[in-house]
Amino acid sequence: MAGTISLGDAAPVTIEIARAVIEARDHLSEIDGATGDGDHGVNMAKGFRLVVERLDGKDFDIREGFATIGDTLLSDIGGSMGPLYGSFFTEMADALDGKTEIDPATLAAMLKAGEAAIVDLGEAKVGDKTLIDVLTPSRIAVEQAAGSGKDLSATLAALRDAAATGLESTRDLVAKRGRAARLGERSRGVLDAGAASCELILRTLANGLSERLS
Amino acid sequence: MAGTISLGDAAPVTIEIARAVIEARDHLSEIDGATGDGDHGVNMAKGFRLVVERLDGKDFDIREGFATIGDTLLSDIGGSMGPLYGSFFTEMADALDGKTEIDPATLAAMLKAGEAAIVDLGEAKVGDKTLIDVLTPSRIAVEQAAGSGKDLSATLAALRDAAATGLESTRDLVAKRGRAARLGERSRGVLDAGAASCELILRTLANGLSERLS
Amino acid sequence: MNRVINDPDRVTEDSLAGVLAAHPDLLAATEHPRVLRRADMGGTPRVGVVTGGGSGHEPAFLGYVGPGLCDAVAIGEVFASPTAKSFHAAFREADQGRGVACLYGNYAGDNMNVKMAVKLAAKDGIRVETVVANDDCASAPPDQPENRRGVAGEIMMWKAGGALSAEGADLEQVIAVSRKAIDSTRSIGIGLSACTIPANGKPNFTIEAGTMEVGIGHHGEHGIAVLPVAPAREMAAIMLEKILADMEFGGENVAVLVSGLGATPLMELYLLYGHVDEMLRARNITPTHRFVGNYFTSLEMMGVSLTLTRLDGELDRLLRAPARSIGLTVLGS
Amino acid sequence: MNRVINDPDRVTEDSLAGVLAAHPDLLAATEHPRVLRRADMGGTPRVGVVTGGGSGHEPAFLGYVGPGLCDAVAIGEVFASPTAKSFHAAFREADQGRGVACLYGNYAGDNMNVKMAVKLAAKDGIRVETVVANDDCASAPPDQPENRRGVAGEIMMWKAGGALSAEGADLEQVIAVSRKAIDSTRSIGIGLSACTIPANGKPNFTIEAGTMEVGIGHHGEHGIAVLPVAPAREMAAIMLEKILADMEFGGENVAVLVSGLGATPLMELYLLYGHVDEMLRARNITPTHRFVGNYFTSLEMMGVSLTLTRLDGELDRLLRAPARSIGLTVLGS
Ligand SMILES: Nc1ncnc2c1ncn2[C@@H]1O[C@H](COP(=O)(O)OP(=O)(O)O)[C@@H](O)[C@H]1O
Ligand SMILES: Nc1ncnc2c1ncn2[C@@H]1O[C@H](COP(=O)(O)OP(=O)(O)O)[C@@H](O)[C@H]1O
Ligand SMILES: [Mg+2]
Ligand SMILES: [Mg+2]
Ligand SMILES: [Mg+2]
Ligand SMILES: [Mg+2]
Repeated sequence: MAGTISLGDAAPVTIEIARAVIEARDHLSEIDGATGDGDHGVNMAKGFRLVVERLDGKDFDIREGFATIGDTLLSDIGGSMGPLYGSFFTEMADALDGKTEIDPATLAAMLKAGEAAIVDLGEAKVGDKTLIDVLTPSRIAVEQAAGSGKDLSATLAALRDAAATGLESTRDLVAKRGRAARLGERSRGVLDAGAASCELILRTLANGLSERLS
Repeated sequence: MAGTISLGDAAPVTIEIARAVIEARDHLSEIDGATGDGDHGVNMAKGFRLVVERLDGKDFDIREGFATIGDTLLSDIGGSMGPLYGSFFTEMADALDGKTEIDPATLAAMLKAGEAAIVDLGEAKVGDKTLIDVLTPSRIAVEQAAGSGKDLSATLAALRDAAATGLESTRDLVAKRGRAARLGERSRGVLDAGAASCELILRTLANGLSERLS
Repeated sequence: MNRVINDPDRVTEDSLAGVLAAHPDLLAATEHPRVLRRADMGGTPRVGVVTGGGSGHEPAFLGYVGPGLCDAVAIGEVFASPTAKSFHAAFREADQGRGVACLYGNYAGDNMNVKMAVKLAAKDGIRVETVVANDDCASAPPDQPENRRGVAGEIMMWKAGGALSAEGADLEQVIAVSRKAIDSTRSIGIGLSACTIPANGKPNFTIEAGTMEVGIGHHGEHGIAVLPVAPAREMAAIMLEKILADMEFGGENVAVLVSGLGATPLMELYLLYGHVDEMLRARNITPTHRFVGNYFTSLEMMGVSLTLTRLDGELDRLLRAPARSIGLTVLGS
Repeated sequence: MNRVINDPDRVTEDSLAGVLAAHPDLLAATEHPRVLRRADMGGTPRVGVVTGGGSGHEPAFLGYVGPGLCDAVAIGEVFASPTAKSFHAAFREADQGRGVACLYGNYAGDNMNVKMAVKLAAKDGIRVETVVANDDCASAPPDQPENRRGVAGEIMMWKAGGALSAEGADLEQVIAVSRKAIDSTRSIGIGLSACTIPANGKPNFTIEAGTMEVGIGHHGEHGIAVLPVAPAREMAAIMLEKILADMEFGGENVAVLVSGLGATPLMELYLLYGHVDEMLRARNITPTHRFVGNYFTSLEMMGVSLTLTRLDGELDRLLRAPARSIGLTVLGS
């Protein structure tokens, strides 16, 4: 069926996400440098390099891949990103429990569970200039697409668009969370680092799944 | 008599020397920076500023002026320059004891006493790339001028020339004394800082006395 | 980048090896590579005192582990919170059956990781209570204490909490006095040059030559004002003004801590202290405990921080109590 | 120049005011503004121990005045020897009728000023003997010990001499053990960035980015080689190689001191120490005394120095003896 993709087929997307983050290391740190402490790319890349090492030569599906990302970030990466993205991937993996394939509804459930974990821990709201400004609209877009009967391809396109729009929305915001918060008005005018990594992760996920859909 | 100058008339030369050193502060430090630790001008200027303060509004002749320089450098300026130049000026002042005026022989005696004190303390020889490379040839030139019956004006000209030649001679030398010594061959090619200040002091002394001769 | 490192991504682990080699009498490794504990925990069971935070602030945090101070420390990457797993392991190392006081600084990452670690410890049956330091009065307005960061003032919290634990107090008491210590403490920093996280290889912020960032954060976070570099006398006045406006300090004794941020020469820290001391005495405030040095740094940042703690009899006693660690040794009196 | 100072020509005096305000229990002013002495000289008359040197190396030199270390210190301008008058005044402060050991570093200015001061003290009837430290084995070849400078190894000399004086030994003995300490000590530094004397306002030498000056002097004097910046592991090997080639260290115990030159983060000093420790043990040399920190600096220079002292039973005992000062506190054991 063209509207879904099996967990096994989706496995390489795990590695694609990891590689995308590792490649964006300096870029993400630079964005963080503008308003935070300039280590976002470093932290993220260190975590995802461990993920690549751990999955190397292993046989796994995307559920196990995401569980490994979650575990690795939670256990080995501190900062805010360890718990936030660690819980995010752990919850997305848990949402795949008992599933054999990803369809629009499953994707929506994954994002909803991941988002809930991040909000529970970090208590950020849309407009606080965090990764939530990417994640929440993306989750909503996927829910709406799934709810209105769009197929997986269209749903993934909606995810990609919402993430990009969400990222761009952080430019005009004043930071309310994290290290950037102390900047106040001076944080306006630049993107948020966590939002940038979140958009990258969601875009790579969307592209990776789309590619394997044909 | 046109060939001498009274100790009283020579008094302002004390201040002229001090001002010349203070003005050359950054220049002397820069030369020292090339081979030493870059503080020669700072140390010297600090000392001579104190001299100006101490002599301000006072009535003094050049013997008292030089004694004040000697005292101030010895008591308030450390480094190598405090003892070296301090003893130098103290001994020059002592050489004026009982004199009322400076003639070529007196000038020779002053420089001889001052040089002896510096050699006694610092044990530097001509060719070691120190202020001795200016002072010793200058003293010899003055002795020869005085010995061959030259008048004070010609003697001062000889002093000025010998000091300038001595300074220039340090450019091609390898430092054997002071901080620059550890540079070895790398100290060749630049002037020595102490030689530069010594030439400045002797030149200002020669010019100051010459001016007051007419 | 001219630095004393090997692989820039491994400075934290590489540095820990040296710490352990240098101080076997003071610090011991644990099963968790990012957790150190006191080499000798002492005889009688006490309330465990734990701290933790990112690397790059040395001697904080690991330099405040030792008798009379903390029992275990969780160590993060440079400028990043330790993991929940590390905090959890530190709780286990420190626990002696009387509960654990986790005394840490208010940063998003640390808050989340501590929160998760406390839950994990609860499953082990270890009771952990927390105090989160927020002494940096430049990091948020007075009505937003929850947004204020912990900086060098944490040392006062560790000293008070560690000393009370050594006296045999229970967890509630240790928590209460640690909270009192940090609530009685205000800090502010001035940054004069940026620092470079080795893994980044270049400074992640800039301070223009001739300007100073008043109220800079411990990771180079922007402060409350960028001003032309002022004489030390004025720097002292600016910092003191801000602290004294933030909290009542009336005629009592205080502890004063002047810490370099990394690159500022010690002679300049003393120079600044001289002005602070004079200005305090002019206001009838007596600095009875005086700390001047590199107590809480930010890699090789040029700059200085000032911390003031208002002392009552109890805090005064606890600050005087003996302590031994890399960062702070008090002989006791 | 982004620094914590007022008038750049007055940093030394301004800083001393802060030192005295911060440590009234440890240090006292004297009649001479550039001389400090121990606040409490102890009861029984001992041999006085004096040191002195330029400012900008803090905690050296004044940071090593205190019980078990030096009794008085003469303080010079930044990077310049104290005056003869200052050394003389320090001798008078330290003398308790049993003579004075002047333990200082081999620099032209210091030599001259000490020489003059010793003569002045002789006129007062005070006997002064001197030991001039020359532990910097990069500053001249082995056959020119008279041209070698004193650097961080001076701390070992002060510790040994101060401890023996505290034991009640006479002047000859204090001098002999101080000389033994420095003769058993070798140091070498690596510079990674220049420093700026405040009165100059700009660096007086340069170290290109990406290069390191091996064997740099404590005032930025050129070293023995300019090399591309190496990993810390190699820096440790280069420094150790040079020291071990200069003096026999066979299978004994040693004291190791890793000092930052000012701006190098403490975590990097520990990182380097880890390598040194490992390399020494691989050669059957055991580091029984380990010091890691900013013990002897050069303003805000980036870089590190390594000092090794070969220990016999006496030096080992003296290094263990209790001492208290700004720069070094030993609890005793
Ligand atoms: N409470 C929060 N909830 C969600 N995201 C947050 C929160 N606090 C911070 N962030 C995100 O974290 C990013 C910074 O991450 P990072 O630089 O890795 O950690 P740190 O701030 O500890 O240095 C910010 O750009 C922001 O998007
Ligand atoms: N032994 C010596 N005899 C004579 N002059 C010396 C001697 N040692 C050094 N000098 C002079 O001192 C100068 C450096 O002076 P200065 O920079 O003020 O002192 P320091 O070397 O202590 O920093 C050198 O350029 C040299 O001319
Ligand atoms: Mg960050
Ligand atoms: Mg010099
Ligand atoms: Mg961070
Ligand atoms: Mg000098």
